[in-house]
Amino acid sequence: MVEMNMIEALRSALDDLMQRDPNVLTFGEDVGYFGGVFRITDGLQEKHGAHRVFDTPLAEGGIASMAMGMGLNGLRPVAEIQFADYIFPAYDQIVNEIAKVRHRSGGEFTTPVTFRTPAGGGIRGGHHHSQSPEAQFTHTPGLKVVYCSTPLNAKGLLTSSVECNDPVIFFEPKRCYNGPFYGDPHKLSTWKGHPDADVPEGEFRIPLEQANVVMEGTDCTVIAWGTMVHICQQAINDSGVSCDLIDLQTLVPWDRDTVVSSVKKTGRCVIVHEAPKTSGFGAEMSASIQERCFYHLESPITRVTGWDTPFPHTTEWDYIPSTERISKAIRGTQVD
Amino acid sequence: MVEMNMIEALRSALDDLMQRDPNVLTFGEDVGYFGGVFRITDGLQEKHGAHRVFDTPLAEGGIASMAMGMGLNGLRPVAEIQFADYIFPAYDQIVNEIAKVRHRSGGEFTTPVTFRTPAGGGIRGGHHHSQSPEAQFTHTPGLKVVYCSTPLNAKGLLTSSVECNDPVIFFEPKRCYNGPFYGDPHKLSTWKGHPDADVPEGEFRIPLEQANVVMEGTDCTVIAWGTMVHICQQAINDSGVSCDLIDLQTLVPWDRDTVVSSVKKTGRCVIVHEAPKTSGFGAEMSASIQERCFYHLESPITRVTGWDTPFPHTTEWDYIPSTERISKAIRGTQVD
Amino acid sequence: MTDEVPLAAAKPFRVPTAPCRPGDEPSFPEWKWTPEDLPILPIDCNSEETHEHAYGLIRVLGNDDLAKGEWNPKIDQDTIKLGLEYMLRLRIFDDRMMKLQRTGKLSFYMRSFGEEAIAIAQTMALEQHDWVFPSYRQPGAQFVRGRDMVSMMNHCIGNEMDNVKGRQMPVHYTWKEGHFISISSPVGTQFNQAVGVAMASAYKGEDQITITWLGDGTSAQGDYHYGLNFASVYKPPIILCVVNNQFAISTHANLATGGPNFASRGLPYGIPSFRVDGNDFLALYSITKWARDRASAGHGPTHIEVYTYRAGAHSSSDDPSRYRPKNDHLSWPGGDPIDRLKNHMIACGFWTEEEHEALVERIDQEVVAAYKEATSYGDLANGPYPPASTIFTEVYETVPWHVQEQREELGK
Amino acid sequence: MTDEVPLAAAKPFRVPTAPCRPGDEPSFPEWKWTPEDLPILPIDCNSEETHEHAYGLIRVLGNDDLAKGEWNPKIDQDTIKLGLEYMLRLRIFDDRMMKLQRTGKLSFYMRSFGEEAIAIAQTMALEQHDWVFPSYRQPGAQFVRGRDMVSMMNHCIGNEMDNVKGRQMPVHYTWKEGHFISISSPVGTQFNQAVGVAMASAYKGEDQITITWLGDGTSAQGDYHYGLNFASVYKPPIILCVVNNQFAISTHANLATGGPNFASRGLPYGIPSFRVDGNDFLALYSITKWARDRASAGHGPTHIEVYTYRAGAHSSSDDPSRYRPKNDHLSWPGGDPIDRLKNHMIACGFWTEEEHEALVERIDQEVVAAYKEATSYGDLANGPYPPASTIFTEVYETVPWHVQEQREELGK
Ligand SMILES: Cc1ncc(C[n+]2csc(CCOP(=O)(O)OP(=O)(O)O)c2C)c(N)n1
Ligand SMILES: Cc1ncc(C[n+]2csc(CCOP(=O)(O)OP(=O)(O)O)c2C)c(N)n1
Ligand SMILES: [Mg+2]
Ligand SMILES: [Mg+2]
Repeated sequence: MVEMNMIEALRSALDDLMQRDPNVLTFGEDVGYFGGVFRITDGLQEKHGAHRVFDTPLAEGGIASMAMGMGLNGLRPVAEIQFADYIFPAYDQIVNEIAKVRHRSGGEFTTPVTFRTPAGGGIRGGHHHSQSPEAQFTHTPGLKVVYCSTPLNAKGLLTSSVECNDPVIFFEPKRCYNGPFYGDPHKLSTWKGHPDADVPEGEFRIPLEQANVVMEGTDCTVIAWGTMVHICQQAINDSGVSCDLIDLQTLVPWDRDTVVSSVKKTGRCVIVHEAPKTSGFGAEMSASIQERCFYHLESPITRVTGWDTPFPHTTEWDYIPSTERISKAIRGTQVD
Repeated sequence: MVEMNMIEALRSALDDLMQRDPNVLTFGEDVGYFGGVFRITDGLQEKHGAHRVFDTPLAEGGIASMAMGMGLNGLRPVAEIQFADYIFPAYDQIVNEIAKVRHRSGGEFTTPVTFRTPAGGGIRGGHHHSQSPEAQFTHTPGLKVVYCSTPLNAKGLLTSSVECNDPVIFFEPKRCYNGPFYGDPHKLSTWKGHPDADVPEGEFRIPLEQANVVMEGTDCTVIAWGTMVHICQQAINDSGVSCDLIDLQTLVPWDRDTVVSSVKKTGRCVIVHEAPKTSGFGAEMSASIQERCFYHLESPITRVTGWDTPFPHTTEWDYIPSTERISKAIRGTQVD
Repeated sequence: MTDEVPLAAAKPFRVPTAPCRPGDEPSFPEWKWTPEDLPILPIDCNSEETHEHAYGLIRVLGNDDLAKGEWNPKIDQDTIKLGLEYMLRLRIFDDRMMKLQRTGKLSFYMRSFGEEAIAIAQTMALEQHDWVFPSYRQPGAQFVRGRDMVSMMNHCIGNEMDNVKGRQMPVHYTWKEGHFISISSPVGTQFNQAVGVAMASAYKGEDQITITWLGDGTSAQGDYHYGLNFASVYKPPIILCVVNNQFAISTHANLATGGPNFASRGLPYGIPSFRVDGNDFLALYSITKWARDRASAGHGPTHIEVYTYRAGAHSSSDDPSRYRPKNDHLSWPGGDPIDRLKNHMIACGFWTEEEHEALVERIDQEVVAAYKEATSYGDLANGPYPPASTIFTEVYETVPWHVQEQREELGK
Repeated sequence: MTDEVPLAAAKPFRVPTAPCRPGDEPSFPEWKWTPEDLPILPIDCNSEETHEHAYGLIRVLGNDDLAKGEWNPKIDQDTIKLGLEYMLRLRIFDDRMMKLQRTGKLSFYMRSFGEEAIAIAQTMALEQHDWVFPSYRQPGAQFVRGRDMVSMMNHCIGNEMDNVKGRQMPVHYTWKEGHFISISSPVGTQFNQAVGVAMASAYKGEDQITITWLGDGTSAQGDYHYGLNFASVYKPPIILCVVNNQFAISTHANLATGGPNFASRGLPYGIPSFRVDGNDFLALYSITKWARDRASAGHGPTHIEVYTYRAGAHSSSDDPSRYRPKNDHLSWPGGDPIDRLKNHMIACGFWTEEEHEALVERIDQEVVAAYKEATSYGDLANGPYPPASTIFTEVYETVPWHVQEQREELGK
């Protein structure tokens, strides 16, 4: 075990994957010589060569379609989209092509592409460097959607994503690259000393489709992913309510058993995400949980989310779900 | 009043809008001389001239960005996307650009573009001529999302959409262009004699953000849009349960008062859509209704939807929600 | 600062029109190319050296039906006979499938009518293991690679024997064994995917090139630019073709671009670019063989505009009489690809009208036998279809719990 | 049919490299253009006539600092002085804003360093009411149109006086009164939007042209193709510019395309295409005025590659010492745009070092005064910010119920 921040953990996953499988390649804007604007691929070109780690033209649609073709022909490409906000020029290739090719070809062709992309707010990125577009991929059958939150699960989940024979959209909470974020922009912390910063060096997997129960409690189930996991941890402490905190990790297919049994136990549920509320993935979680746990629910399932507005710049701390809003919602589930 | 099918009603709306407002233009693939592959713009180029009704290059991303620019500079463009499945190359322009320009420019710039696009299945179109991608737009603040279901509301809603100063994604259920569809592919009907085929000739609006209560009942609220409205009508009759049937018409912003008061009255709710279940707009409706009506609910809110798979070709009748599945779900809400 | 803007002297923007509409007399005055026009080039040439090839037209079959010029591929008679047979087979197959469509046995169909030479000559110029990444107008490649007609028909019907399990519309063939990649409806998406396929072959060190096509209309998509540009940067072994049949459904190529032609688009990407007569089997074979040799030797991509004319309707859903003169294709100076090759063979003395008729007869019988067999496995009007359970499999490698729940809900 | 594929003789695909990296000596051997190279052209010329202009370089300021050649715009001294003042203002403004960024008063900044001439000369060559549709590297156009510096700074800070209400990152200016369209972060999206803007002007019969820019890196986006192609088809009054500053963050233009240059890209779209020295104020002015006259007379679009060198970091988040030699821009044969214009003015005898110093001094004081005023309205480190309620307004024309509910939930 070595202490790593999330950047190092992701790099370590890629390094390990490339070492073990010559069919793993990685590319994207500024990914090659420079090592990526967030430094994830730093040093990998020098180590694995320019044919395995390289820069691409600035065209996400081109990156995605090239990756798809490589996947069709036996490679296992890992494409970086520099910011999740810039994945939309690739949206057609991802939802109409990459997601559907296994089904439409009767299983003859598959393309195990992984898209890594930094998502979420908290770095004063404004409208177009802050979005969390996970829900826009969860509606597309054929894609798996993964969201890491710590160095440990960043490495473990990325390894499983790349090794998975289905295409995966892998979101990285950029606010947490250098440390967990507990909701107070004036108190930034690093990963130093955090239990989930201890990461195995070589081969290491965390299975997809499994949630991680971060905290255990009795009176409310809090479900989150990405940066929100840490903010929820703080908010649960602030609330004084005994909660299960579930880090969903894989959004599609999500971990039904862990979620349903927790909500049946607690009878209450709060779902938290950064993306806008309307049609966010919280809607799916709420609807599904309600369908499965209706007779166990003591109070309405509540969502605490980003607002149904574009992501603002100077006022971003009024946009991102705060510990106050979350703990208020948790306490709100306790009165009925 | 004149009897029109949905194609004629949409054409009539465009014709009327162009007659009244010189800033209304319409364009898209095959829209000009030919009048569109679904004939919606037939005759409009001849009548209004090639600078107002014209063909475009085959590039949805180009159509959307050109439309945005026209909207920024005072026009009111209506762009046709030939099939909703082909809107994804324009997704970046729609969700990152068109939706956000009012907010990001502090209100200085706006672009009142309307995208019309035929959606949904039932014409043996397979993976890529059958999708209902409405949910993928409902998650984007700044967009309004409208789905018509009859000639009458096609004309009324399209008129309001084009006149609206916000961008609108306007879905047309292509299965219903020539007649309502009650779920049996062997019994196709035309609009002849249908009460909602009587459409006013000139200026005619149905306000956005208002649902239409198609049937009134006491024991269950059924919510649908597009083709599903007609299938639900049949399914309700088959079920023998007294239902409110709500045609949502505008999905964002949806008609809270109509929906919430109905569910509070009936205590039960079934939501029906063609799109895949996971993160479909039914999830948002279910989550929102649960939040607002929790203490009135007698049984779980149920969703009847397309499967979480690509849309198949020969087996499409096993994909599209059938009257059997819907009436079973309605009856299912009655036992608790 | 004022918001008042003066009125322009200029006209509004231009809206191009098609050269002729129903009732007009079609004419093609720009056609004046001969097989002697263009020199052959070394396979390691650069894009500038292809300037005249991008603006001219590579032809081999002259107006006198003889093969000539530097691009004459000089292929043997058996190969030429085979080419003719494949083209005839495709045309007869198409006609039969249209009939099945009209009787409801298929939902939809698209013919290659007038464009049969393209995929067939080009695929014949490649190696068996090269990757073919087509649009819906290049099904003919499958005949070259030896696909069984019954299997193709089963797909078009979408019956129980369809290798893609009734999931796709007709003509969306998939055939991995033949190195023929699955056809997708959204136009143009294959173009840069094909670049990725070619890069993977190169990465693995395999002598395997990739060919892909898209249409004149489709060249307006971003994917066309991605394909040219990624190929321009990485120089993988690929042949990038634009089939300019001058129509995108009803939309004339004048509305696909305001530029002079499509071939020249490749030049500023530094990709050698050629325009070839799409109804000239030998010219197509020749330039494709050249491009394969180039790619295989490591000199990178080639861009080809295949200049032709869509002789038929866009698809079974289309009625071209609404937007273009009846039988306009009969005026196309490039003629018919099958007639031209046949006439060449007769002119060279290794083919006769009698042999031709006998061949047509034989293929017709084979096609009839094939469709009888295929429809015996089910047709769209009467079934049986693939079981409903095929909806749920192969969405993912294994069926996840939520899809499994839904399958159980359907209960079929 | 076999799945076995032979091994290739060829190498894998090519991965281009940058011409120099940290520690290397930068050199630019391809620079050998002079102001006498290229003839002026009639404004109704066609794209073929611009072939040499697309592959050459339009220059006006010679190595001896004198204006010469057919493209010399012969503008009056006052206009030139104004151009120098705007460029100096932009550079001093940028430097000041970088300092504010370093002290946390702004979140982020992007300079136009080395590229000041571009937006300024080009906007000066237009009419006041023409539409400017920039990327983040053309804020200079605002000085030409007379925007108040305090207002620009308020935006960059995102304070209460920001006209876009703190919603956007710094440098994402919006200024409708100045016909300056809102800058958006996703690169390239403006390119074909600008074509739509130009079409609307033409449709309304207004003598108003549109200019837009994107970068060498960004030219790889589909939007670049859409912009060129829609302009090619509809021929609206537009000027489409690619600013080739040879870098996209760390990525050298060798990875943006494998083609010979960017200007020539426009030729196969039938759009007259030019390459211009981006550090030569007079050359930029000249070609832009020419393109405006062309557009205004109804002859349609012009495509321009502006050839320059990114002198600074990509943005305040970037550290170019990791990927390119230190001070490489000092070796750029195009020099510095401000120095070149200043030297020209001195050489022509209507400017002196003393006047120059006095001007710098005056602007510096104005910029200092402006930033003091702007920060007095709040800065990012200390606030005040726009009220949180601004999150919820102008999402739609009116606030819908669900957004209103959320605003109430926030309770601010
Ligand atoms: C992205 C997308 N947009 C629209 C369509 C509908 N469509 C199918 S074929 C076609 C025309 C294609 O024309 P062209 O590229 O010239 O090919 P051709 O049919 O002539 O072979 C159109 C518009 C589609 N399939 N995909
Ligand atoms: C769609 C999109 N992808 C990625 C980015 C991140 N990004 C911002 S600027 C930039 C480089 C742009 O380079 P270029 O077009 O050459 O313009 P320059 O910065 O040199 O002026 C990148 C990759 C973005 N803003 N938008
Ligand atoms: Mg075509
Ligand atoms: Mg650049």
